[in-house]
Amino acid sequence: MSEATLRAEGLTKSFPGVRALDGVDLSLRAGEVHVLLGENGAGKSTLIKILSGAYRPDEGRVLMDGRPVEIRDAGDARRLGISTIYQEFNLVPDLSVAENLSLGRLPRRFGLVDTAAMQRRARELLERVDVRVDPRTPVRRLGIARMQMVEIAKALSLDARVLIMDEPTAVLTTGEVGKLFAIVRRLRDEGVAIVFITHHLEEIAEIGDRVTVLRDGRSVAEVPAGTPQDELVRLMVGRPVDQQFPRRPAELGEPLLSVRGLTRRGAFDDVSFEVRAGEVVGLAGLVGAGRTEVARAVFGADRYDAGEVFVRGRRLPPHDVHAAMEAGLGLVPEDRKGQGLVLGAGIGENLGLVTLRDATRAGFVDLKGQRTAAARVAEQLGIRMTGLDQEVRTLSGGNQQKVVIGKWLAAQAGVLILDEPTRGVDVAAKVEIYQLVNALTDSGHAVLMISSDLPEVLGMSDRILVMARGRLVGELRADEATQDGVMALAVTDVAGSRAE
Amino acid sequence: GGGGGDGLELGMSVSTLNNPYFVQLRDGAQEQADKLGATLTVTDAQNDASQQVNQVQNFTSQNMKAIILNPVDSDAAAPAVTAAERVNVPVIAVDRGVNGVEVAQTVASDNVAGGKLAAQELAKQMGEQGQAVVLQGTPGTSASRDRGRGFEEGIKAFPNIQVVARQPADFDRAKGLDVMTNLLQSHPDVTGVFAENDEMALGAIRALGSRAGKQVKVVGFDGTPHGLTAVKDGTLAATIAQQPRLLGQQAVEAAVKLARGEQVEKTVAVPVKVATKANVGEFETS
Amino acid sequence: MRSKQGGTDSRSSAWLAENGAVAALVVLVIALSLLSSDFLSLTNLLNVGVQAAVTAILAFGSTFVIVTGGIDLSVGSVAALSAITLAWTATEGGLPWPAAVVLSLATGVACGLVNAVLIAYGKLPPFIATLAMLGIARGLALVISQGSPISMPEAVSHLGDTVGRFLPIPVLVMLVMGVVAAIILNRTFPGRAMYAIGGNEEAARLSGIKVSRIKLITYALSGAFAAVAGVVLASRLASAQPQAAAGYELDAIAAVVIGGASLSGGKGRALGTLVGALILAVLRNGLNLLSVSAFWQQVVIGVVIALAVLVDTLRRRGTN
Amino acid sequence: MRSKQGGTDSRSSAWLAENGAVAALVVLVIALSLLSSDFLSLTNLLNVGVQAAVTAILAFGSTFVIVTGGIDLSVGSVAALSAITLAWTATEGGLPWPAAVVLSLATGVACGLVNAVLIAYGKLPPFIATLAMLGIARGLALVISQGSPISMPEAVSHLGDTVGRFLPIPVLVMLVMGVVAAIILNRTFPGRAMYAIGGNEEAARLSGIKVSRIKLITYALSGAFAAVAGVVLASRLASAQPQAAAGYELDAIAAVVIGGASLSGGKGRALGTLVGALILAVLRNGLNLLSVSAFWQQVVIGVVIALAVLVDTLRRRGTN
Ligand SMILES: Nc1ncnc2c1ncn2[C@@H]1O[C@H](COP(=O)(O)OP(=O)(O)OP(=O)(O)O)[C@@H](O)[C@H]1O
Ligand SMILES: Nc1ncnc2c1ncn2[C@@H]1O[C@H](COP(=O)(O)OP(=O)(O)OP(=O)(O)O)[C@@H](O)[C@H]1O
Ligand SMILES: [Mg+2]
Ligand SMILES: [Mg+2]
Repeated sequence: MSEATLRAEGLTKSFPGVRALDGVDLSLRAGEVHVLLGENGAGKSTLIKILSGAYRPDEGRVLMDGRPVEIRDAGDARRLGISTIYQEFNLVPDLSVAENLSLGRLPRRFGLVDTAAMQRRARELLERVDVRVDPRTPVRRLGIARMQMVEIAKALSLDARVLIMDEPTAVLTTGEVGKLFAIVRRLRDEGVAIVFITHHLEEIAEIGDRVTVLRDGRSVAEVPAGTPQDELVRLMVGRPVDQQFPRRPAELGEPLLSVRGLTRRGAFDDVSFEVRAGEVVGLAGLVGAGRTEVARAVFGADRYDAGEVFVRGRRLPPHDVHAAMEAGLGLVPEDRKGQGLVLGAGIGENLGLVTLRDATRAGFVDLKGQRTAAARVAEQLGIRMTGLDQEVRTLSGGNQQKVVIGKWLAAQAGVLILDEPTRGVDVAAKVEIYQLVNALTDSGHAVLMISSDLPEVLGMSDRILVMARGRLVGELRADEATQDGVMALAVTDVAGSRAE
Repeated sequence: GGGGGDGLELGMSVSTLNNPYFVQLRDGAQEQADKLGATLTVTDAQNDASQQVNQVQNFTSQNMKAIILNPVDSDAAAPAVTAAERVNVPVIAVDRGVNGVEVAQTVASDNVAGGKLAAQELAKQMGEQGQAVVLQGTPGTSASRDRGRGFEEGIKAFPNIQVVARQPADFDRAKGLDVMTNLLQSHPDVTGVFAENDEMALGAIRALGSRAGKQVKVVGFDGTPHGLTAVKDGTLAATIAQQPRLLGQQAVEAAVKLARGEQVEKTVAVPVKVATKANVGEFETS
Repeated sequence: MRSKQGGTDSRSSAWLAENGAVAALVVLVIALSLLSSDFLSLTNLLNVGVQAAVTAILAFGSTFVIVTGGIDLSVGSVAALSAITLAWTATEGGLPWPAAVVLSLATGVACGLVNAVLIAYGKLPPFIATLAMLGIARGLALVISQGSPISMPEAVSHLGDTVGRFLPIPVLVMLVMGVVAAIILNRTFPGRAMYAIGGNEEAARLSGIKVSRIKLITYALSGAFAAVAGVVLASRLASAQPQAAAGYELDAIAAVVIGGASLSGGKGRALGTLVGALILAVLRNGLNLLSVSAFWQQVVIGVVIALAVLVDTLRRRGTN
Repeated sequence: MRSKQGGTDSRSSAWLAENGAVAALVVLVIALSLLSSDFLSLTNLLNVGVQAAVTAILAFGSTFVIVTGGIDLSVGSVAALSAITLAWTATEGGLPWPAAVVLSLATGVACGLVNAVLIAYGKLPPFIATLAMLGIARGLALVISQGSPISMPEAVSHLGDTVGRFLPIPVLVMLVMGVVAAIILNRTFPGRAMYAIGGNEEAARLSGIKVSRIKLITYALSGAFAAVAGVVLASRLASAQPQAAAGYELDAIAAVVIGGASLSGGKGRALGTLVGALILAVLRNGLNLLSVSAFWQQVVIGVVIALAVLVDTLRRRGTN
């Protein structure tokens, strides 16, 4: 193949207490999809942030078309034709979709912003990624999946020569992933060089050409995308991981959580289900099916118009998180930055948040006990950190996710609702989390798991509920469920069930 | 009503009520209005010249028959007066004059003259020699300017008195205490203090402790009740009493006359007096 | 919930929802015209306009800053310094008045730029940087003026007059500055960038917005608006005062927040700010007309401000 | 980079990094002791302590609020109202002084609770709710006192004295309140919850923290601390003044922010706040000792505050 479009040589980057990158090389050709693979905290995001001008490297250089270039900020990257989708959303919540799509490059006429042109451009872009949303909607109102699609559309709008995507599929369901891959293939065929980061190994063979594996901030291998998954995992983790879904069905007991006729107009309608002790119930559906809304309403985070929630037969007052927690409910929210973490606080602090109340005697918090518990959870989940006092903000995405899950593990909730629990988590840690789910059900707890990762839902659930347009449209037993079966239900058109 | 001011509506804009002196000014005016049977509306400009202009404008909208203005600032009050006189509402300036336009009457005691008196009294009590410090009011306010100027002019006559420090304490008792405490560190030998109002003087006295009135003489300004009490107790050497109640009374009297179309004097000077332990009984302390 | 029918109806209600303070203003005006017969006259309403002008102009400038998630405590002092600069250069300095006006605006802009440099490059919290400037500008105003008011040049003083028989120039200036602020915020690149920075500074930076440069523009605009406010104030008083506009920063910020902005940034509109400033002015005017006793006025103002914003937030919660 | 060797060294430097304002304070103290021979005496340093006390106590209370991401503009007014309440009930009301003290603290707490109810349940922005309270409390103080100072009961006035020959009670009270604030912030459930709320209110709520209840506690504490500050101030003056502590809210907030807190919440420590308050007091004391002219003082204070925080942020950037 031809000369590399972009080459990174010997990139090194340190943060206080950690060397995130240690002499990493990467070469990227026009017309290829280059997959970056590595455990959580291996340095993938740091690498691409250097390429996009968000960070400056301590050492090393970047060449484009064989010439060294300086990428000091996002503007430089853009001029060089490098466009980036970051792992964390970079959208302004209160601005409209259209404006976010043109952020930093608003079309102007006579010095003033040309709103009409901006809307037109937004419509075209949204069309390209096949997302139906009014460009005037504030981004805040979109669900996480559609925000991701807006991010993708924004990156495409640059017509870049190099397109970098940091875990774009982490929050997408199968349908969107398909759309995205079609776009990626088209761009690749047009000669765009693409960097693609994912923790879904099956996607690598489907979309990738070459794979660079990072471990502990070093590039340890460059292999073709066809490399068997077991081999990729070994390269990445340094040891083989049995990545079968290790669901170990437990003995079923009493219904712990029952939801009856739960309704919120415009979001979900007449949702009823039960989760029994020892059971893992999966909740599947397309993006925007209303799963997150149902979960939040059950947990008392949001209001609902009608219906009832019972835990161990006792009715929960609506819209009261504290009461729900007292009754034994727990929720790992889908939006870790917005709802799950205190980003400016330490890891220990975050891990102890849910148990803070219980660790209080006569008003005083047992800080030592809190720290010991936090250290244990961090160890169990393999959180990669410099210490319990490291700010969560500075953790890698996957490690942040582990903290969100970890704080609920420490709380020992009777019924744990997991909303996209393994989003951005590497294969080895996923298996850890599945084992923890097994341990929970073994000891008589129950789990309600929402996931857009169909194999995960199929692999880990005892029973699968499918939602479409705010309604429960079907229920499948684990042994009878297939991907096609779930998808067929998920696209059911429940006429008029949702005000649009 | 005995004075024949029945039902007359009068407006009064006071520069600030965050200061006992002006509270007394208002009280004097209110008493007189009650006595004459006039209705007096008092507003507080909170030491803000433009808010005062607003208040005068609002009085004219209310068809007040006369307006008593206690200017925040003599220069900045002119537009307010112009606005009132355009609709033929007479304006009486009280405590401070108005520069640049003519008002129907100015009832004032002279701050500059008061400052001079303060210098003379302080010098006398200090035995015409030694070190003195000045506690200044809020920088840039006319009261601070005029009293300070009068004091400087007055103190020049005493070559053996040295003013070793001038520091602002914003007319505030707590700040007077802190600033005086600090000045005593760098100037332990001061024997005289001039404070541009009684509040700061009372703060300075707290700072001086037992030395106040004995080794160190403090002269204040305003003659507020607490100031006069301190004079009686001997901790405050003297205060320049301005008789704020009298100022208020005079102003209302003139306002009622003007509202009834009678003529009044252009200026009424309410004398400033030095209140010392010897004569403090002459001043009302309530 | 959004519905597709009822275009105008839902539009006007959406408009109200976004400019909620309007409702509070309307209630206040109705209440006052019932309580005081003097309130609803043309002259009085124009007075209210004039009395709102200085706060409103300062508040327009503060709107830029608050939209970016910052705060500007120095606006009152900068207004005083700019006015003193004008008066001093025109009288003592002997400059022709147009040059003095330009110099006065330049002073405001310079103060804003110093704020911005401290914030954008020195990484000072805006609260501290502008608190420092609050002292510095006020001090310089005192130093230049030696603590005494300075007469404004005749020509500039006419800014305090009326055009024709009625229309007070301060009201005109306020409206013009409001339109300028609205256009900058809604239609220009720096304006939109301010919203982006206030909403998510990191996203703005990664989208190629030069955050530091936009902050320079933001605080410079705030300084320029403060200078205009200072000149209008001094013109009304025919004299530039070193102590002018002391404490106005809180009023300006209050007007912006009453107008619907959030101190955490990303929200705020010029129209809302105008309404906020009018609410404050109407309130003070009304209390004067009703002859509320001086000591009670502060209490009543506090209660009414709280109620006005409360009405707004409760109504908003009702619709959502 | 942090290294594993050099335990004490890296610990003390980490401590400095977290309490950066200490460095600024040290520089200031050294500079002043070089400039003025009177500065570094025991009496003068105790004076500085006394002069810092009121601001520091107010600022401790504001620390709670700022940690939750709020702001409390009413502390100065609440301090005045509480002191007036004490003096008035003890003199006019004829209450025994201990009862008057309790009533005064209750007044502070009540003001704080009103703030909190408006903020937590009325969803008012803290800026507006506490701005309203700023006016209301000041107005009530004026109404109760009829605008004139009221003498403090003799017994309470001793709070302004010294214990033994040297130690001023205001300094003692300041230290005690500081320790109380530090313990609440670091070791109690409400304190830890304040940090969580300031860091991410939604995450705190979803972790089962009753956000509204914690806010009630937060603002009530701020009110209680303001009441203590008001009583200390009035004791020093032997008289409660309706206009006391006007404008102190900005000083209090400045002390908190200089001490390393962020107005966006989630950060702040009692020790930092103490250092911030000391910086302000040292600065004012030094300017008096150096006899800086009145007009220049504000300029110098502004410049030094900016420099102090600048030194801190630049140093912090250096280490990262
Ligand atoms: N701003 C920062 N300050 C300190 N440490 C940081 C910072 N950013 C990243 N790190 C550290 O650098 C390391 C690499 O992080 P990076 O985000 O590149 O990982 P990643 O490979 O993208 O992981 P993931 O799969 O979880 O997204 C991690 O240990 C992380 O904690
Ligand atoms: N077609 C739609 N029209 C209007 N609003 C929608 C639509 N689809 C989703 N939403 C809104 O988007 C948000 C929910 O999106 P979200 O994608 O989080 O739902 P979900 O069922 O939890 O899906 P997922 O868990 O896959 O993200 C809600 O605010 C919902 O009202
Ligand atoms: Mg990453
Ligand atoms: Mg969801």
